[in-house]
Amino acid sequence: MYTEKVMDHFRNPRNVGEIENADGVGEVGNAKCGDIMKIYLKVENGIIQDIKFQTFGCGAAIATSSAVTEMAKGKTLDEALKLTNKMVAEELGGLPPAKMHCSNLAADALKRAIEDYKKKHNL
Amino acid sequence: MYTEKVMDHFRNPRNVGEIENADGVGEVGNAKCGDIMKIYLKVENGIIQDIKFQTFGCGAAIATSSAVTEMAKGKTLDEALKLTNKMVAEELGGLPPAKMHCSNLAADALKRAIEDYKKKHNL
Amino acid sequence: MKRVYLDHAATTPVHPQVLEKMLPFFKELYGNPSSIHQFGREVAIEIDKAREKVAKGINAQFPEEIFFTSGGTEADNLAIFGVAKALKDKGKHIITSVIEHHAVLDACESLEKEGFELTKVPVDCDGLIDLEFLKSAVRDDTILITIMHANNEVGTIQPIKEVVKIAKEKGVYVHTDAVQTFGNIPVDVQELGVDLLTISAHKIYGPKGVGALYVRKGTKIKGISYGGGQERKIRPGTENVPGIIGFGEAAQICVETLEKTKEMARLRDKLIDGLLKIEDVKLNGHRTNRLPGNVNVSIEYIEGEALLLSLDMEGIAASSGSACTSGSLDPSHVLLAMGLSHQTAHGSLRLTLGKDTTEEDIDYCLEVIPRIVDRLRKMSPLKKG
Amino acid sequence: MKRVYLDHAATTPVHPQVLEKMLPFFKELYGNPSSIHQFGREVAIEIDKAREKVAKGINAQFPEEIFFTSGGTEADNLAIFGVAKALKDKGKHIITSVIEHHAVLDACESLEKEGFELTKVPVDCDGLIDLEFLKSAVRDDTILITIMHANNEVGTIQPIKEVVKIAKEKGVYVHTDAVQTFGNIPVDVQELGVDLLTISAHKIYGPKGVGALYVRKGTKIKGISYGGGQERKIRPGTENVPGIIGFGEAAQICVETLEKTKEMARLRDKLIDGLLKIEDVKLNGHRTNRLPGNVNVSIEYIEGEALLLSLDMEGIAASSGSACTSGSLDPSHVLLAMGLSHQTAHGSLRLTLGKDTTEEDIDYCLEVIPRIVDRLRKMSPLKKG
Ligand SMILES: Cc1ncc(COP(=O)(O)O)c(C=O)c1O
Ligand SMILES: Cc1ncc(COP(=O)(O)O)c(C=O)c1O
Ligand code: FES
Ligand code: FES
Repeated sequence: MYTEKVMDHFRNPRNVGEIENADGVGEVGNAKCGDIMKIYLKVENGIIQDIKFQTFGCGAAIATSSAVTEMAKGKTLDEALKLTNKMVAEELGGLPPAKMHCSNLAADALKRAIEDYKKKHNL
Repeated sequence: MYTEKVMDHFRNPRNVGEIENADGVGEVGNAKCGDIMKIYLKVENGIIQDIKFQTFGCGAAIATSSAVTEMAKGKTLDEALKLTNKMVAEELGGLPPAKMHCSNLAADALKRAIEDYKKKHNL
Repeated sequence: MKRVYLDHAATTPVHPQVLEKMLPFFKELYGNPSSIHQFGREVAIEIDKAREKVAKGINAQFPEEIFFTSGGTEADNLAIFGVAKALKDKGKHIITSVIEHHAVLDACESLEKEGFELTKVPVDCDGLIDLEFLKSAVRDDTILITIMHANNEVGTIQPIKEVVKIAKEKGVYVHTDAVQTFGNIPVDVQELGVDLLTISAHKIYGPKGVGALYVRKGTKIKGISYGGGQERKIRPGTENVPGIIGFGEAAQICVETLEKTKEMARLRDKLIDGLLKIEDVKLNGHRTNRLPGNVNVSIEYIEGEALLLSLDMEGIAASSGSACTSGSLDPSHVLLAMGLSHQTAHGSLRLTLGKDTTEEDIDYCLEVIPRIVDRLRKMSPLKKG
Repeated sequence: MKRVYLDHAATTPVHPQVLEKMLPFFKELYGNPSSIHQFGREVAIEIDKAREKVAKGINAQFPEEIFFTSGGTEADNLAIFGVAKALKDKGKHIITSVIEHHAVLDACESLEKEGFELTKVPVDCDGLIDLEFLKSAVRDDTILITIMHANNEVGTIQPIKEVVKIAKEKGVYVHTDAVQTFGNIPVDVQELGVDLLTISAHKIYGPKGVGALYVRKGTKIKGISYGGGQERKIRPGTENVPGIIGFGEAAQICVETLEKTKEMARLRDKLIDGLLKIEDVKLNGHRTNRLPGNVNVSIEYIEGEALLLSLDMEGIAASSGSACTSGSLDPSHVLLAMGLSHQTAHGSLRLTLGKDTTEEDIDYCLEVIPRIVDRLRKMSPLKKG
């Protein structure tokens, strides 16, 4: 069963969508279930100014996507890189055991987006 | 389930007991379940004047014992010898399939009793 | 909030008349039917009446052909393992289909591990089994063909009579899982010609925890569990008395009210037509040769569990073949077997109507679902919003 | 007519509070607990609560150690076949006793036919297992010892703690069938130390058709049937929801009211003492180390079924180990194993008290039974009347 926090993020997902001409884009697929998540970044002075996500996946996948974008927004890239799947799950008040793998999508997509930004900017 | 007739014979068994100095006695044991039946005869002019039984056995065994004594009473020995297990079961309105073997006791014990009488009287 | 239950293939509410009939068997008529005293006998008589009702419901010739179990799953297992056990010296080849319920499929696969050979008949894109394949698959050592009467996910009804025709030529037993058909379309063991047939009470407005296996007289089968002499030793254990009584009643009612499924089919078609108007939505299963209550569509670019949660928030109870809901890693084996891609199977939605589903319920769905699909597609990386 | 039910070891009436608790789960809370929508989730939560209550009732550490089944028979079969399946590569020797319920004994014997070795521990004249024999019987390839907590016919309580002590030295699993003890004497899996334990709802004023197997965390076991993911795949099939809810409630109540068994034991002793006053009547089972509700006597020269029918005519519901009632050709294997002759075993009478049995009921029995015994003995060829 999902926590109230998971359901809140599912019901009112933060930062849904796409950023045109994003500074960084990260996409991951969940090998386990075939779900997909994409994260878009707008970075200024090393700080995540804007962040958006698109997710094809279960309730937990959508909620963790939403949560991770909320957690990353306003952070420096290095701070954001420290966000782990576990932290996202904790932020949501936990996930059912069968759904722990879903939380992997979120932090991984964020990481990829940051890496993409760094690569583009030769950092 | 037993028929009403079986239950009637069980409730009010006819001809229970022993005849002292009986003219013929027959005893059979049911190999299947270990039950035992004994039949006593009083014979006059080749006719069964009195008949009694004792049974260590289930409801069906007691009811068939009772029924067979009732059927045999007043019959000639030769008529009585023609009584079969099947006739006894029919007289009782039938027996449950698992209880058909019980009816074997009755006619067999009667037969033995008549044979005993015949042997004693060299018939 | 409005609550619309459209998951009747998962389970149904108990019919009030069924519950009424069950009630005395908890506190008053509580005897053990195996006991020879009055408390037991009065119950044994009622169990026999229920057996007769179930037998009549599927047109079985003898009540003794009905063996009560704890549900459809156990009846399926009993049919497969019980026949395998009885006939293993005759042959060790079993035929099933790729779209069976796990109660059949996994049981067959476990026999495969024990040295039996298993052939799985494929299906076409509508979910219909390949009869030609079946015909070629039957061998001299085939002992059982088990093919479901209708599929629980996509609702496609299988040509069981044709299966039986093929089997009878070779003297092979046929078992069919009729859990989804009984009460929804006519289920007649004489007409179908099957040797074994599974039904389950909770799918026909009876109680959960009771089912039955029909075993045609003379069919060789062995019990697969051990204990007392109940169900003629084929299925030992103190009987679920209230459950069996309720099952008998439910079987009788569902056959008497079979007419109601016509209206169900009309509403089903309305729902299907309405859903197909949404862009990139496809029907799964056969368009006409399908259970009167079954709607199953694939909605591209969105994922089943998210869809179900969203529907649930609007009070609509539905189901999906999505991997995210199944606990397994792959989406529905049925949808994959019908040729759907992982992603399309992932976005499947099953709505199953019941006898009390109203036009209003369907209208509500047709109002809510397009809105939810739109919202979720806006979140999807697969589709530009 | 007065009706006195003294067959509580066969089954019990459902407690009113238990039925009350079950009722909403037929027509209102009818969702399938596997469904992810509201209808399903609200039921899943209640199933978990029931699991907790059952776990607490036997002092299990984790609710997940409880696996619901369709009854005691299935739980016994699951324990034996499930462990055998999981450990068959470790060893193929199983130990049981000669007085087990057929759900255990016949399951073990069927394994024997499949190549397992079986040792049956004998019992003494009180029905107590021979611990020394057991000690010598344990081997390196022994994988399971299954000995019942108390016997259903004669009520003798077994020294399970001693069994566990012997088993643990060799790292062997212990299963105990506690169907007759739960609710009648304390059943505490920590205190007993067993790895697996069977209970059944209908023996504790719960509904028929539901039982449970306790499996201590870490114990290796495999499911023996196939289907959905219910009960963590150890026992698939849609849950008997109302049954499980009722079981939870019954488990809680029976533990809370365990005190009542003291009065039961007093009435039991009164009944035993009264019956032993009849000539040629002997107690079967241990005089003190016995279930609080169990009375079992052998009445020489008369046969059990005839006795039961006669008692039934006077409204008394009882049971017997007579061959004539068992459907098999031999009288009770338990009584024979305790050294009774066929004939004596044949004339056994079991009266099992319940929580609502009154002094009046016992007095009635003590008035009726001597009269019936007298009448039947007058018919007996074995005893001069
Ligand atoms: C086709 C089919 N077979 C078997 C089953 C299992 O029945 P039950 O839930 O009664 O065990 C179901 C339902 O879950 C089903 O739809
Ligand atoms: C000791 C024992 N084990 C197992 C069982 C079987 O339980 P159930 O009737 O719930 O299948 C019984 C009762 O019949 C019993 O007394
Ligand atoms: S991301 Fe696929 S199950 Fe959650
Ligand atoms: S005579 Fe023994 S069972 Fe009837």
